[in-house]
Amino acid sequence: MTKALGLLVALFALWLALSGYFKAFLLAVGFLSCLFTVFLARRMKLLDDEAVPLQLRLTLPLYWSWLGGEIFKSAWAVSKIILSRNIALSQQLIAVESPLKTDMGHVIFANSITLTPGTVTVEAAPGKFLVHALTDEAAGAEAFGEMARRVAAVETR
Amino acid sequence: MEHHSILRVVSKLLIPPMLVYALYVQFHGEYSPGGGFQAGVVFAAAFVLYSLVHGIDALTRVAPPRVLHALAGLGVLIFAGTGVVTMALGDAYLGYYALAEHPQHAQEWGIVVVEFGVGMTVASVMLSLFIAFASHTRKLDDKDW
Amino acid sequence: MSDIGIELDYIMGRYNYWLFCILMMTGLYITVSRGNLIKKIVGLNIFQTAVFMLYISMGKVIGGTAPILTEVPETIYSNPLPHVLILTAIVVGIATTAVALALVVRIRESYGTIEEDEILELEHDMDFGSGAAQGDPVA
Amino acid sequence: MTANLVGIAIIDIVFFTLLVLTAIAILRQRNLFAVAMLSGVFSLLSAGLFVTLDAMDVAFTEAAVGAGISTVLMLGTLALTSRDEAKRPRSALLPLFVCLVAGAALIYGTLDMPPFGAVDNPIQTHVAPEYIARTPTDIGIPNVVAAVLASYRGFDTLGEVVVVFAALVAVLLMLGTSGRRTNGKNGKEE
Amino acid sequence: MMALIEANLPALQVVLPLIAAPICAILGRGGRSWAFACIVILATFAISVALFAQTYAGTIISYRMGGWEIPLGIEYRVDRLNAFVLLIISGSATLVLPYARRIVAAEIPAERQPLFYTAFLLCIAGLLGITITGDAFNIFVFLEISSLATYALVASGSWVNKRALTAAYNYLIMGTVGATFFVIGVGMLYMITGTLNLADLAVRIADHGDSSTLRMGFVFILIGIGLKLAMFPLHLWLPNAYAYAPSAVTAFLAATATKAAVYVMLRFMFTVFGFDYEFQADTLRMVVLPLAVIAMFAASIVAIFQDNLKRMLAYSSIAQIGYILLGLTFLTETGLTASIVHLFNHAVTKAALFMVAGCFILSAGTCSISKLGGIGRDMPWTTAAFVAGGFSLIGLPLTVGFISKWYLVLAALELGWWPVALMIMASSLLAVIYVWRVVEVAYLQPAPEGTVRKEAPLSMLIPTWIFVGLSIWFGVNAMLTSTAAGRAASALFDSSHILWKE
Amino acid sequence: MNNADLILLAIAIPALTPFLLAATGKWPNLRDTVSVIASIATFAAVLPLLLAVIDGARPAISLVEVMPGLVIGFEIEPLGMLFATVASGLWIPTALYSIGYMRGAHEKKQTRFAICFAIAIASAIGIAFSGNLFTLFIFYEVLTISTYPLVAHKETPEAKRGARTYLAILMTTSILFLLVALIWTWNIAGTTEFRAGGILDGRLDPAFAPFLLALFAFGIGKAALMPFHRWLPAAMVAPTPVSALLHAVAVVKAGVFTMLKVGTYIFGIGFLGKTGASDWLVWLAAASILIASIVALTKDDLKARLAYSTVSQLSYITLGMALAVQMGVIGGAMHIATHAMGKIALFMCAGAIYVAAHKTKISQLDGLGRKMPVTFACFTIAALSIIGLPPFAGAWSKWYLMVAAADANQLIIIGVLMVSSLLNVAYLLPIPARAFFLKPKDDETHGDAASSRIEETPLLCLLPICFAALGCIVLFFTIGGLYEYLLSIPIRPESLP
Amino acid sequence: MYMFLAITAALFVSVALVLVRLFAGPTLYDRVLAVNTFGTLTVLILSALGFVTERPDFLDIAMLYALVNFVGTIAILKFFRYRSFGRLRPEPEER
Amino acid sequence: MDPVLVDLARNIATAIAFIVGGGFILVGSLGLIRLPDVWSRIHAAGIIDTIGAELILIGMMFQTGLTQTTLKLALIGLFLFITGPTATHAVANASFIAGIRPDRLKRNESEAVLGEDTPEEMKA
Repeated sequence: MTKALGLLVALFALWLALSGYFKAFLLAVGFLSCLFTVFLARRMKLLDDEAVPLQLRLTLPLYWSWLGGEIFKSAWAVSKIILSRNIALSQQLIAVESPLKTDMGHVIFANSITLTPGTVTVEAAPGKFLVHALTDEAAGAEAFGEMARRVAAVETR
Repeated sequence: MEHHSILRVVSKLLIPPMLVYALYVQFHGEYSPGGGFQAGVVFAAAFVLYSLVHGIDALTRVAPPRVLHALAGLGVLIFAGTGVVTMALGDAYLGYYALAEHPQHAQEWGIVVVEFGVGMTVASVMLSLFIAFASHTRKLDDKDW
Repeated sequence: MSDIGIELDYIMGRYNYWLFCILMMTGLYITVSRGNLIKKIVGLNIFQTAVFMLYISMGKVIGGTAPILTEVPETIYSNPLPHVLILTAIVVGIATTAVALALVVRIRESYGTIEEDEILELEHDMDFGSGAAQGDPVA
Repeated sequence: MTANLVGIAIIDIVFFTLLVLTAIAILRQRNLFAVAMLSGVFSLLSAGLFVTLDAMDVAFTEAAVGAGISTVLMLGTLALTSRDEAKRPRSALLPLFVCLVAGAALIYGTLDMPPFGAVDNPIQTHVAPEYIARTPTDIGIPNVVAAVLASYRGFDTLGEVVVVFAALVAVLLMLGTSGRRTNGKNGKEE
Repeated sequence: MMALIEANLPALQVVLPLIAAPICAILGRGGRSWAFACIVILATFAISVALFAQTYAGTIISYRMGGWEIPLGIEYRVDRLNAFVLLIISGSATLVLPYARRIVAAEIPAERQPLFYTAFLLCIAGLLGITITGDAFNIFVFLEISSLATYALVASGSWVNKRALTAAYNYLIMGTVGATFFVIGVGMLYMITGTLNLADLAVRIADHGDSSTLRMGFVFILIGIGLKLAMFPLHLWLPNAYAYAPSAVTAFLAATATKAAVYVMLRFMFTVFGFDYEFQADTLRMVVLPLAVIAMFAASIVAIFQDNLKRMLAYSSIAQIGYILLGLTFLTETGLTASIVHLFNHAVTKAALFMVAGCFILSAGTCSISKLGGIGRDMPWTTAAFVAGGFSLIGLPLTVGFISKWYLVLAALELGWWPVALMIMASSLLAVIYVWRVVEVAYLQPAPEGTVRKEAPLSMLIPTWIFVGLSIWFGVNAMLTSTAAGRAASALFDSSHILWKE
Repeated sequence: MNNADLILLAIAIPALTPFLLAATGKWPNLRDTVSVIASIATFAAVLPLLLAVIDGARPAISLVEVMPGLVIGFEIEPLGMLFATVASGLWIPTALYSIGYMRGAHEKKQTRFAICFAIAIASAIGIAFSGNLFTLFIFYEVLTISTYPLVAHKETPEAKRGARTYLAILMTTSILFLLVALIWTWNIAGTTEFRAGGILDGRLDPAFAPFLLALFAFGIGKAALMPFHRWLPAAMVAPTPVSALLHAVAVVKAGVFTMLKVGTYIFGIGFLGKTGASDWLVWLAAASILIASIVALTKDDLKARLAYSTVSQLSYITLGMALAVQMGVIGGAMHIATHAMGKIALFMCAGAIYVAAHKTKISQLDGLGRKMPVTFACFTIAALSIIGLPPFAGAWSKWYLMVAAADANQLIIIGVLMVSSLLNVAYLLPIPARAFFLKPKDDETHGDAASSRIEETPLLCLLPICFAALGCIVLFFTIGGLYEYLLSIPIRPESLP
Repeated sequence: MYMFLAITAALFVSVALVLVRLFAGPTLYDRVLAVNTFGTLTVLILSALGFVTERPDFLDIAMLYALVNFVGTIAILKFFRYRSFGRLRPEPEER
Repeated sequence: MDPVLVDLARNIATAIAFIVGGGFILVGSLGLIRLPDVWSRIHAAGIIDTIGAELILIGMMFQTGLTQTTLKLALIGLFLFITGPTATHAVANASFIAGIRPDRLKRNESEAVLGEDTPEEMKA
């Protein structure tokens, strides 16, 4: 129920953001639409921690800003490779342990890895990721450790 | 792809906003680009995403084909029926002015209802098409023929 | 000098249509020349899209804007009618595509191929090969 | 005015060039998956072109159709068919000729066309301005396209919906309502 | 209530089957949806009759969709010409549908039958829409409704013969190309006039005068519609589509689909462009006329060599379309009358013949001419219907075919084009050959070993014989049809002349 | 019952008989009775009309207006009445004869045969009574189609081929030329009614008259004008009563009758004479007469020889019309009757020979005359009548035709007619001569056993033969009345009532 | 304004390069990658055009595209993996 | 604050975002051309999808200030942020499963992740 309510509120906020009209009719329709969507979400069995991540801490934006910095750095690194005269790659597929407890955490972690250019999550298995890295530098183990820690700080269980 | 946690989570996150977005497009057709058809397509796309991640059987549980077919027909009937109603009220076919006292409201009402019919039909048709194609598995192989 | 100006005006007034002609021809060419049934459909889509572009081009007013009314007075709007027509046409196009694809699925099931040449060969065999007459059922 | 024209022209031409390149790529590409993807790209590019030509609703639709439905449907078909186009022995001269004739006819037709984008074209002076002028008073909504679509020419739209419905009927008639397969040779399901 | 209905007849004409279609789909079982469709079609036919009666005297009904003024909104415009065509379409549907029950039950799986009837209703609605509308783009929309439904209907012959699929596919590709050409043409007209309403277009085109855009607009519309109506070199889709579609569908399509397309062509040529449009006149005489003549001969000759009865009749249809087009190219009132009257006559005749083919398929399991030996004895009534229809195809007196030929030759002679007149006759002699092949086999050849054939059921025989009866009745007493056609032609003729002559 | 109703009755009786025949098809005797009664009833309906027409009445009735101005209607004038009388009168012997023949030859599908036969008669009478060219055309086509099954009756490949040729030529000519001519006439004159003095005078540009006439002359394929005569020999595959029907009763007579009608009432003799539009036709007909006769000489098959004889004789009638003088019309009309009498007898004889002896070749007939004396006697009479020797009917019609040729100043034509008579002698007389005077050949495989069983024709066949032969003689002596009657054929517009 | 034009131009150049990859292949996955990237770029172009023409309504289209493109990409990939959208059943090997 | 100054600041911010973002996008697409195989190209695409796109969107946001448009831009950014990596991952995953391997792989620990009970079809 909380999930449903939470989703409803979030969706209605989305509606307002999209709409920008505050006519009675549109608000009513918007509310109904959101209700309908929640109904459908229930039918689809979507109402769980994953679809409605109420459990995440509010430190998420902080994490994102950190991540933004990381992305910038690694993007810069990859750009240098692209622009270098001889492209020198040392591609590798490495296994990365994921210390996280929830699927949501896993996903945030995995996506963060992908988001940072130079590394891509290739396959997800319980507790582990297979990551493709472009260079040795990107494959450095400490980078992942730092990231995992920060993701863990966001997720709760 | 059930086991595929990343996709599953992302799709779950994405589907409700997509649906709301579709409905937004549906009901703001008068104010911004969009309308029934586009909304229907996006709406269907959300379901398609669901089916891609959770499998077609899950989709048919949520949206049984029979219901979809009925809804597709219903959408047409809503549109065409609006015309019949205005006709019965003494205006021409699809002459919305008969729907309300205030002419502009009447038109707006008419458009909303009609677009709703369009959206309903398009969404359910697109989804039915997807289901029809996806669940029509191969019958015979080359050598068997 | 002025001659060239007129020429340029003339070309500027039409280049859009000519581009559309080229695109249309490409689409039509794919449709008629390719033997793959799916590719024909893709060609048809290109062909149709090119026609949509013709319509949309003719609706455009230079200096105009999309026909969604704004508060700004004296705005020039592009012509909404072609847009409406093409909306309908797009929908018709996708409906046709869907039907065509469904047909291709069935053809593949029945013939085992979606290449026009192979199908023609099979049909030729049906007509003259097995001694079955043309009017007979061949499920 | 002229600068604007040139600006639009440049964007136009860029889009068109890309479109033509895509079309040629489709023509030459034998892998059908690639063709499906390219056709998605094609619709997307055309959506971009529509945007530059002020047709937002159309761009919206084209994007939704091209990226969403048509790709998915095409892939759904490919699932059941072969992946590659066979090489064709037949000569392509006749189709080429047909296309060239059609193209020549079209280009001949464009020679007397009203210039692109001019304000005083017949279509800008006859019916369309009335739509724009009357929509606020007649219908009272800002999106003139929606007004024309659903009210002035609402019957066309009804037709459009019926077309969609007809497509459903057609597909179901061919592929079956429930995905159950008709069996074997006679296909009678009694 | 009655007044309300009467005021909205033009809208109802199309909307009724349109609304009925989804309901029919939802109804479920084959029998129920069939009965429903029958009722709807009957009502549609009644509306057509009412419209015909209203316009027979010369009134033009103009119905404004949505109540909008004419160039803004979509207009439905019923005059003598399209009232006549409406009558043909809904009348054929009314007769084909009862006929369809048995053969559809035999040819199409039970679970798909409701969809089949839905597609049928959609097809009818589309054809009626094409005919009744007074808006160029609306024509396209309804053209596509009917086409999509038709593709599905043709493809549903695949349970009998899988070639229906490729036939439908080819039809689809060519039909869509045609429709798109049509859209290009309409776009060009729109471009130089700014309107889509046919009547308004006519006025503004006359104002506009000739230009290369107008010319190409005409050419593209001609080719686009030409594809739909199987004008000679563009006919390639037709034979297979007709041959492998379910028999009821073939009968219906042969009677109506090309007719509606011809109507559109007439409308564009004579209402929109006008008789006095020189480029059109030249094109018709230089290009269409030879093509029509070639069609008459080539298609008939090909028909002679067909073994599949339905395919043979399909080729004959192409030839008959040649007659219709030929009538147009005369650009005289008599020529137009010939075309219009042949619209009706060919519809009646071909429907009957295809229905006979359906009866053969149901009873004998084949429509290969070579396997129909002696069927005249086993199925006397059906075969007799074929013979009567065949006479009409040949154009023997006391059948409708004769009336058409009469007007056509008369029109040709009026212009002094006696070679054309002779060619018309010569091509109908080819019809003698292909019709007689069947007659000879049916009556003078022994039945193949071990065949068991019984007369077709009454539900199929009666509609067939109604068509045959019509083709005889209107052959003996053609006052109604020829007057109606003549009036329609003169209406077109008169309206067309006013505009360009100023 | 007034005359107009009688017209309908005269057509309706044979037209409705098929239903009765179909219903009684299971009982051959009953069926054949029906067909005989119908033939008598038809004649009975025609006779009062004949009397009325002789009295100067011109009964008319119009049925339906097919298209504005285009009516299916009937009007009787002397020429048509003559043809109707011949057709319905000869139906009686033919009906009798066909019963005998069909049973004797053990033909199958006799019901179909009888049905088609009745329809053919109905259409022949329809042609005769037609009030306008359009109506005539309708019945003309009905006649073509109804006789097709008769020609193809045997259903052998040969029969089918013959029937195909028959149909092809008749259809081709009628649709390709006659119908065009009909529509052209309608276009020029605004009517297709038969009117005394013609309807084209003053409306048709004389320069076009020969072309229109050509369309008619070749369009009326049933008149077997060369080069469209091939159908007649081809149709010889049919059973003999059919041949009788074709050659004597209905088909070819319908053709030449139409020819006369067109000449008299559409063009008008005056118009033809004035413009000389028919000059070419005279020569064509003359050539047709001679060539067909010569071809006949070369034929060994009895029926084929008779067929070519018919081709030649028909051209007499065409010639009569083409001469464009009143006497020509009279001679032609008279020749319809006289030739019908003679030819029916000849064919019946041929059929009788086939039924009795299974012989079809002239060279096989040696000595047969002694076994079948009556048959061959009748054959001789009929042959003489065809040749045109008195006291047989054929003499008169040839005489009037020669008079006509003289009237038209076509002296060469007189010569042609004489030569033709000589040729007639050459191809007809040897037949009875061989039968009576030559000894039967012994080299036949079946030997005497087969030929010894040959005896005289069955009575049902023999009676009609005798009747027809008698007719040839009777007609010779009553020709005055016929001449008087034919004088009443209106030639000039003034004679309009 | 000029900034937007400039960025549009840059985006176009980028699109052109991406299309080169799309046309060139060589593997299907290269193409999918290119299509996906192309989608992202289109979203940006649409947004930028919205600014150029001063109609922020364009953002709706961009958003639609952002969403739908994802569905398309996933569809393609799912498809490559299972060779059908249907029930998850391994496909008999292709010729 | 002085509106002119605010505008200037905005413009500068936008310009910087555009220049950097545009630069990344160009580099990324160049990488898409230059890099040798799918695996390396994925990273180039990653540049475009993430930093390039987001920066450009942020640059646009600077221009609009706090309006509904900004919200929409932010939403677009969010969607891209979520879908971009997922799609990239999906591509990588798919090509991995399809058996495409990078050229000259330095280290391959895929067995360690997939384990022994991997279904047969998923092994390359």
